[in-house]
Amino acid sequence: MRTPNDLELVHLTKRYGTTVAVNDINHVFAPSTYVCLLGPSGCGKSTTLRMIAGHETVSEGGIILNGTDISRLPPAARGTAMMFQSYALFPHLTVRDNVSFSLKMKGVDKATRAEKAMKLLDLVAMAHLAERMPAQLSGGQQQRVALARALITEPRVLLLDEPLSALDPFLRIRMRAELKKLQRETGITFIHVTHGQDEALALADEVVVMNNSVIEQAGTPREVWGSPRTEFVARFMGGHNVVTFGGQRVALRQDAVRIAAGGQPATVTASVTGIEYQGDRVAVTSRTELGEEVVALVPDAAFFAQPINPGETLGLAWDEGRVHRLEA
Amino acid sequence: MRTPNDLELVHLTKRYGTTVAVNDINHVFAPSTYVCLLGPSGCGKSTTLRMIAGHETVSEGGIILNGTDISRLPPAARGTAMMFQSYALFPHLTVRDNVSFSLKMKGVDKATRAEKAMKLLDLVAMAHLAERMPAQLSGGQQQRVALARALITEPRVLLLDEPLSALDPFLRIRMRAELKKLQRETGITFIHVTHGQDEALALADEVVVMNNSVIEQAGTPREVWGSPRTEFVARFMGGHNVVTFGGQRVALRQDAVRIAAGGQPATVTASVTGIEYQGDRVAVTSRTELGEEVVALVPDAAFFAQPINPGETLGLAWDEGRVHRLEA
Amino acid sequence: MEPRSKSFWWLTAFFALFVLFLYGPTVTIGILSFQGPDGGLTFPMRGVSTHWFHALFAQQAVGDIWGAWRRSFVLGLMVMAVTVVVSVMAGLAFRKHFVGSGVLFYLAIASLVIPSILVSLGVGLIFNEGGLPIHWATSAFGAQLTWTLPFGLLVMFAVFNRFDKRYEEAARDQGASAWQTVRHVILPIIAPPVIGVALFGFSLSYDEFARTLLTSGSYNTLPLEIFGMTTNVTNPVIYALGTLTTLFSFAIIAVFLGVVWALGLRRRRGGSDAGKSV
Amino acid sequence: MSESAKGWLLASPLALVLGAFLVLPIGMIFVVSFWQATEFSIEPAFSWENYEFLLTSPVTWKVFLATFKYAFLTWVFTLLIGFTVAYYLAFHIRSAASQTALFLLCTIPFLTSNIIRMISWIPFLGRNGIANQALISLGVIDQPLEWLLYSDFAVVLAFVHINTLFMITPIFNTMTRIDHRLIEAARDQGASGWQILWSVIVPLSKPGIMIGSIFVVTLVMGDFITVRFMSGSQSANVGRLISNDIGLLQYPSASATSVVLLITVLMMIGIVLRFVNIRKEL
Amino acid sequence: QEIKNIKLRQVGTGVSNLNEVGQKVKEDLGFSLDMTALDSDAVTQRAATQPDSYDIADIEYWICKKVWPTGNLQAMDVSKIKNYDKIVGIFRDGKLTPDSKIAQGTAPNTVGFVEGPGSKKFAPEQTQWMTLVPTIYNADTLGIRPDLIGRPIDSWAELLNPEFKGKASILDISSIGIMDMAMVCEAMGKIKYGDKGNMTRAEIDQTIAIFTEAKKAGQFRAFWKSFDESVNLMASGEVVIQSMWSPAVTAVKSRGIPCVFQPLKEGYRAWGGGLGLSKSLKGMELDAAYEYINWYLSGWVGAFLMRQGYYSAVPETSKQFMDANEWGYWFEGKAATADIANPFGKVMAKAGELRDGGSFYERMGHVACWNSVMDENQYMVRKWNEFIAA
Ligand SMILES: Nc1ncnc2c1ncn2[C@@H]1O[C@H](COP(=O)(O)OP(=O)(O)OP(=O)(O)O)[C@@H](O)[C@H]1O
Ligand SMILES: Nc1ncnc2c1ncn2[C@@H]1O[C@H](COP(=O)(O)OP(=O)(O)OP(=O)(O)O)[C@@H](O)[C@H]1O
Ligand SMILES: [Mg+2]
Ligand SMILES: [Mg+2]
Repeated sequence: MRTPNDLELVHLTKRYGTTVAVNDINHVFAPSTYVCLLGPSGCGKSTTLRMIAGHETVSEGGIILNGTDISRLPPAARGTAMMFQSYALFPHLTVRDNVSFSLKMKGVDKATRAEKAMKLLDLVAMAHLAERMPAQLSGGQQQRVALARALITEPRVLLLDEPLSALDPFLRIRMRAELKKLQRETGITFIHVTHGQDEALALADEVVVMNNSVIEQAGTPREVWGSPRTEFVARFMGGHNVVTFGGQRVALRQDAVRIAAGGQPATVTASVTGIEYQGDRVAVTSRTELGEEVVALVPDAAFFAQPINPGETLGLAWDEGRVHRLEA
Repeated sequence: MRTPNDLELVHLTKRYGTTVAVNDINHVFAPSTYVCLLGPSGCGKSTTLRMIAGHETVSEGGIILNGTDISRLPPAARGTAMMFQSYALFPHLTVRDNVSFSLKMKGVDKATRAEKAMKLLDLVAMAHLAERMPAQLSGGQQQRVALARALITEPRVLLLDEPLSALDPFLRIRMRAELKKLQRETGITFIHVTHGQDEALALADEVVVMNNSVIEQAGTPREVWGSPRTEFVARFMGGHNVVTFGGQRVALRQDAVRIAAGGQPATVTASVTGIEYQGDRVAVTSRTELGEEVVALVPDAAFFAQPINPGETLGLAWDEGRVHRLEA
Repeated sequence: MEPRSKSFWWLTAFFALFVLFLYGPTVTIGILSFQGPDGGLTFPMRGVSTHWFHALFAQQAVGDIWGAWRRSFVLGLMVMAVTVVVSVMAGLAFRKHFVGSGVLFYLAIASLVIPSILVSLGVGLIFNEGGLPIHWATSAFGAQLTWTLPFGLLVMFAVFNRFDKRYEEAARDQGASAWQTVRHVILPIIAPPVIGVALFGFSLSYDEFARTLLTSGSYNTLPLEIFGMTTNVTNPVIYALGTLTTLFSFAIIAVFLGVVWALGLRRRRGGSDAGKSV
Repeated sequence: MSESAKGWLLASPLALVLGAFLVLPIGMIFVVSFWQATEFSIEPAFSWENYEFLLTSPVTWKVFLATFKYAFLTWVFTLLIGFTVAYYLAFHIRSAASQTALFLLCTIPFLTSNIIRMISWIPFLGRNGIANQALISLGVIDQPLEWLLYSDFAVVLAFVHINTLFMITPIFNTMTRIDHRLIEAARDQGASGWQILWSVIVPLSKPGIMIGSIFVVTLVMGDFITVRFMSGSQSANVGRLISNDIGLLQYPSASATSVVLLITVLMMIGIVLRFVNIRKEL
Repeated sequence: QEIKNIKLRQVGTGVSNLNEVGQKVKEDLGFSLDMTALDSDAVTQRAATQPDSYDIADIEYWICKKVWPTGNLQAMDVSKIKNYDKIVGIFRDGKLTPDSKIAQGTAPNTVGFVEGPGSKKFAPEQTQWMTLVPTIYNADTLGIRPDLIGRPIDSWAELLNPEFKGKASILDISSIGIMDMAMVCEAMGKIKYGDKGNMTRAEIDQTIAIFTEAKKAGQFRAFWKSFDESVNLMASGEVVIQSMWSPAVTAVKSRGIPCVFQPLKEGYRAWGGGLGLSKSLKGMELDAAYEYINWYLSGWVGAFLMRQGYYSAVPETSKQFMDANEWGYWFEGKAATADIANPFGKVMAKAGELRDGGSFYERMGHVACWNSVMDENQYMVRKWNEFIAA
């Protein structure tokens, strides 16, 4: 479904000298969605985002927003706004002045500026700290100010480059809930770069997995996690074993692998190489006769009822129906 | 069980001016264990570790290793070695020279030095890059060099301060497996500071949870995760709901909460406030009539068979036996 | 507080000795500037008085200290202003990796290392051969810039090597024009080192002797004047001048620290709970 | 406008100043160095005479040797002192505020006129100066030490006094950028204080040392006034040779000496620059 | 344009570029005179290379020999100089008295005149066109610290007497220093010069060799280049015998330190300074400059300078500005009848004291040579550099 308000990347390419950072990617982002851009380090996520924002020139291709090619416009004219890793709040300005910065640049008068900034600070629940300097804020507070600053330009698309990476895991989980809530309230498209797959699954309406400068797979979290197109996606998204089955590479969910107790029929036999406790489950890693590693996720109660130790041999079983064929 | 080779902290305290970073902690670390020191930011993990290593003076108390108080010895005389966050490899030395640094300091001759360094580099599978400079290595490779450098001093205790925090999640999981393997092979006690609870659960033989400068709970991962002593531990370790039940604060595993379909009896009714996809499971967050948030972890198949949307009201049920009483 | 190691005390002693060594002449000057009216440039003191400070403000037998001081002061301000503006501009320029930036950079380094008397000689020769009037505000000004600019540039390199580019990107993202980015973001953030460059530029100019020697034209700058004064009976007036200069420097540095402190205060205003979680 | 054009636009004032007041004058010196001078005037001509004389005169060699001697001695002392002071400030002073304050304390004497400071050494070091009197009254010596003033000692002392700051600043700058965890890592690895200094801090301070050395060496090589004042005119360095020539209106010969000096200095700096990327290390 | 708006710029060393003179000019003549004091090298450079940076150059005659051929100065019309006829003979025909011999070196009369306004060549005789108008001159000799030496000194040869090892000094201005050296070598009987003021290469070599040997043996404490240095060397006791300028001796004495400007049997080394006009001077400024020069010779400045121990080019006029005691002490070599004060009010001599060296004629009549620029100047400079570097 195409709407006039969507963001489209057309044959978008970025080269640095001879290295290709982004290689001819095409994608349409639907409006008002929360998109997570996911992939290993160096795959071109930041470069893509920065091209959309206008902080990196486009080597080839175009970026269409609302029907016009914005790829040659200055950042502020694009209808996008960016939230930077570690936020890049201006250290010499108060929270309020940071937020009202773009209005000041436009020449808006002081009273209007202050009023509008306070409205946005209210939105992110930071109005009470409007007079603080950024250095006096905690990581989470800084993030909210950065958000308010990005939103004051009334962008159609908000671009976030690893906004949570500087936070500790506890805080990270709380802040991502706030991001999601804000996206829903404002109805703006968020494009959020991360390399945490749990983060992407939890947040996104659409997950875009990049690898080696191209988009490997895009879709809803459930599509991408549930039906990985390639071995890379299956491994990268986690929770899957990739094994050869009938001469074919297939993905097999780790929670679909059962340990065949006693006389139960086993699909393969394998020797246990590692046990990893995960709280409510235990990951049992074992090596099959083919030399492939297979992880079985076992509920903790079941595991501790019949503990397994590394070195033991056991039978693994799964339903044929749970095997998912991968593209070569 | 006390053995001569264990490490014991006795009334260990550290003050910076008026702030108490570590407050009178007592703990015995059994030899040859993998210990994870876990806790929120600022709780005193690094300070504890650095006091053991000898990089921070002890304000009060002692550190006993192998029967002697090492708390006044210089770092190198303690029988400990430290692996630093972001590794602190000497940027002007090759990988080999980094690893053999301590031998050089001792005046060991060149040939012996090189030989020993190569043996350790072999151990961490880095021998082929012995001539590289640290800046030419990836994060994971740097970590291995740092490990080899720490191990060459043949420490009894290896101290690691957030060794994995600089790595991306993909690499982090691989490197933690290597750490664990190495610990098992060398039989050295590892004390590993982290603030990722999944990391701690996966790696540790013993988890020590700190909060507000004291040890909140210590034990095997299963003990700590399965029987959190306090509300803090329950929340911090994740996977638990903390609710009031019969006038008591209790912990309730998220995977023990069932959604009561149709006519099934429900323990409480609640309205759904959030849905978070996690791949093989979906976390359904809802608010009970008491205003408490309860998360239910539902297998994906079950969830998508009967999807739930935010705002709906549903019944939640659990077995009485799964409720875990918390200390006040 | 951590206990101090033994080496700390040794080094403290060394540092104290070094400071003593540094200030030795300054202190000698300070003491001798209070010579009695009959005293000379050397010990012993012949009485104690503020005679020479009064004499400093009266007319000298030779030369015109205050005229020279005014010129040096104006020249110092000119050099300071141009050094700040040009080196900030150049600092910004060098981040753009323009063609020939390497050549320009090494030229600046060369400018720094070329013995100053050569610059003096060369500039003097050029102005002579070109028939241009030699004047402290033209030739001496230019000659001094060849020394202060590379200095300013090096400081700017140090500053911009540590400058987070994301501030600029954020500003551009917020709709700031190139000039607005410089004016509202870059300059305020780099203000303290820029003030440092200004101070440094001023004092390098104020005290520059060799580069001014052949380029100052009809009228002397202060260092030349002092040197000229030594061609006649010199008296502790020049020590009085030295003492005042030192006090003047102290005052400037105090003002500088005050400004930096005030900036810091503004940033700290309102108390802090940084580090605490949300 | 392209990035390069913008760059040039921003750099143009610098380029203009350097072009007008550095390149042209040095070019002029180069040209004049081939001219001929009579007692009274400079005459455009082309002649190797100036160089021929310069390169064959024993004075030249002696004076260059003396110049190198001063440069070397000053370099050694400023390096030792500068490194120690920078090390003290960077590693033994804990708060950044005290570091800045102590550093500024070192810069203040630098702001008093060099000439005045130099004059004031005389009452300090002279035969009847403070130093001698103090030593005599302490009973350390019974005859005043003559070599305190008007000697190589005095020259080097004054050079060290004037130039140490130029060594401290860059070394201090690099040292503050050394990650303190490296020091801890070294200590953890059993390095003693000296070993840490020698195996970690010194190598990592190298860029600062190089930059400081460039400053000090070039300042000393180009000086002409300190040597005259402090040696009581009894020693000469290249700068004095040039300034004498200038004083006697022998511009071509002064220019030729200048060209040789310039080439020497640039060669030395060129060698240093091969080992350190100043632009990156600042 | 009014005369009071005129501003003349004068460069010179601190010796004669005195602010009081400028002030008095303003009072007497109504226009301004800006004085810039420089060291002697810088003055030479200014005069020779930057004619636009000054209107009047206050330089010495030997410097004139180098500066004049650059064409930066304009010759002065003698007919416009009122007191020309009263100028001491030294600066006209070279003879102090009709029967005196002209001393060796760059005697002022040899570079005092040119053939015509544009000429760059010096005339051997008096002409209508003067290069410099003489203002100030003196006969220099060795200064000594009688208290530290404790015996009479009567010869230039004493400068190299090993008795004063490490306590002697000479000037580090080659044109002057070489003359001092020559006086010494001659007095020691080591060298017989054809003309000290115009040595041959061999003579230069010999002279420098003798002094280099002495230098290596540690005879010299230091060399001095500025007035001030010579005063400090002497006053602080670093040096007990050195070639010196008369006012410097006075300056030492005024600090209460005994110091004598010692007349020597071989005679004095003399120097003279004068005012030259920049070639760019013309119109009213030029007229003002002539007015200034005439004023200069009219007595007030002469008296002012004489009170510091120099001599005036026109003593007759200066006499009118001095009292009998001063005139007697400074010019006639008589014992002071009352305290003698310098222009700045400082007592220079008590009643009864005599000026070192006696009367004007005794001193200026015993000039053995003048500061000079030789034909072999370039060679000499190179040898001088060798000497310094040795
Ligand atoms: N300015 C640049 N010059 C040259 N190459 C660059 C530049 N910026 C990025 N690259 C290269 O382009 C590729 C993509 O970089 P990019 O920053 O987009 O990766 P990323 O996916 O954001 O990685 P990360 O997760 O580490 O942030 C990398 O190989 C990188 O080395
Ligand atoms: N040098 C110091 N001076 C003063 N306070 C300090 C110092 N180092 C640490 N602290 C304080 O001591 C407490 C504990 O710090 P520590 O570094 O041990 O925490 P941590 O548990 O390692 O936290 P993180 O997870 O953020 O690394 C904190 O409140 C911190 O602010
Ligand atoms: Mg990135
Ligand atoms: Mg920590």
